[in-house]
Amino acid sequence: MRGAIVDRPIDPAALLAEVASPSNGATVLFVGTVRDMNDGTRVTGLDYTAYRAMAERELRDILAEAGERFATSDIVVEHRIGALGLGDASVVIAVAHPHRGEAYEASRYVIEELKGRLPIWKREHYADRKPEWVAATIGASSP
Amino acid sequence: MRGAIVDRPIDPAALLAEVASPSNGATVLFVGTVRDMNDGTRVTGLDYTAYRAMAERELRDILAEAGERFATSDIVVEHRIGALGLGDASVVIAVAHPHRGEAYEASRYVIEELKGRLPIWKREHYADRKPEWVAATIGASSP
Amino acid sequence: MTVRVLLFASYADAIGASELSLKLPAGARVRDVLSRVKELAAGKRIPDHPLVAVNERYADENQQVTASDEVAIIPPVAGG
Amino acid sequence: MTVRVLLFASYADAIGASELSLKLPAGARVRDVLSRVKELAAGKRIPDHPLVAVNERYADENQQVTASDEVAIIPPVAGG
Repeated sequence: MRGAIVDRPIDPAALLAEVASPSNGATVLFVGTVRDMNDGTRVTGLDYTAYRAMAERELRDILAEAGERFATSDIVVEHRIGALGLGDASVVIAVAHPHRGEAYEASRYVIEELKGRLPIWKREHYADRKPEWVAATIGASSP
Repeated sequence: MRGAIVDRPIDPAALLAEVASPSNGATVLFVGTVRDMNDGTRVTGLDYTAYRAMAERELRDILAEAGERFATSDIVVEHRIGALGLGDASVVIAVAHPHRGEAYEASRYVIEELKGRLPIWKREHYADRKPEWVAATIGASSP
Repeated sequence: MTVRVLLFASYADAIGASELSLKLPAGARVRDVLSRVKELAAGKRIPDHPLVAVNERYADENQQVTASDEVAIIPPVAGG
Repeated sequence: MTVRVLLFASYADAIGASELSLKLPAGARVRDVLSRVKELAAGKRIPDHPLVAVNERYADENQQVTASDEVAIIPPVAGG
């Protein structure tokens, strides 16, 4: 298990390789990317900022919880901070497990907890007005 | 949307790139791989064989169903046939969507339907006895 | 009429062939195809009610077949 | 005692600082830290009951703070 806050592009294929093992039959990879729209407004880019030490500690807690709940240690997460452009990956979660049900559920657990708990904030840049900090959007309207 | 039965290695990164779009905020990639154990027996490899024309037709149906049900056309699936070694990817499903809930659900829909409907069979090779065709194992014990 | 029948995986191994050409009366149905297959040597190794596809679509035993149809007898699937 | 307080994102913009050193009486609690922050110019732009972390863990307003603690006032999170 490994969780990191990074300030460089995330390589999904590297995370896939990191959880690979012949004892696993299923790998689920989640990639969160910067969308060109949020609530009907055109977005041109994002800045992510973090309380980095706490975010890394909280992420380790989430991984330990997921590992215990779904019985796997093959979970790797990277969350990127800094300036991101449209389509850039902000978060990648790789989970491998002997069985697919648990792989999907562990992946979902990690993304939901991460969105609710990591002290990370984003400021959206727009085509037609000044940048704004985005309030939490946990739920249906969030990617 | 694209679904194919292939007889060469699958490149998960290529499928990720194929569904990428700045209007999508979430991508879920499922990778099914050959496990070293099945029901407590050590497996050394697999041969997959298919009723190929029907499998491709059935796969197209499943993609159309998932696309309509979850409102996305960004779904790509490849299922490999032929001789596979431990850890090789037998099936890769990439789904991208504006929102993560639908991306996970569409991915899950495609893998469950594919396992239940595609006319594909596998013969397992073992360390200590002759190869055997594997009966359907839909459910908890299947990857 | 002559109908083309495809066999796969364990069923092909059991029958010793991956394709059969069966002579059947006009108006025959899927169940008639299955009866003829089960009359073959080793036909007993095919279950009484296997999955069947006609022209690449799952079909029930009541479906009529014609000379141009491709009938496939489908072992329990195990893809993924 | 002097307590170190971290501010982030919209709260740092509102207060115009990302870090404060606040003098507080011994035995002060998280709620006392928040009261002092809200007395600052622009402190009204911080909500009455924001999320708070003490030493990198979410904490409630009743938690005591000591001179070596790092208190962070956490805007609504928006990672992922």
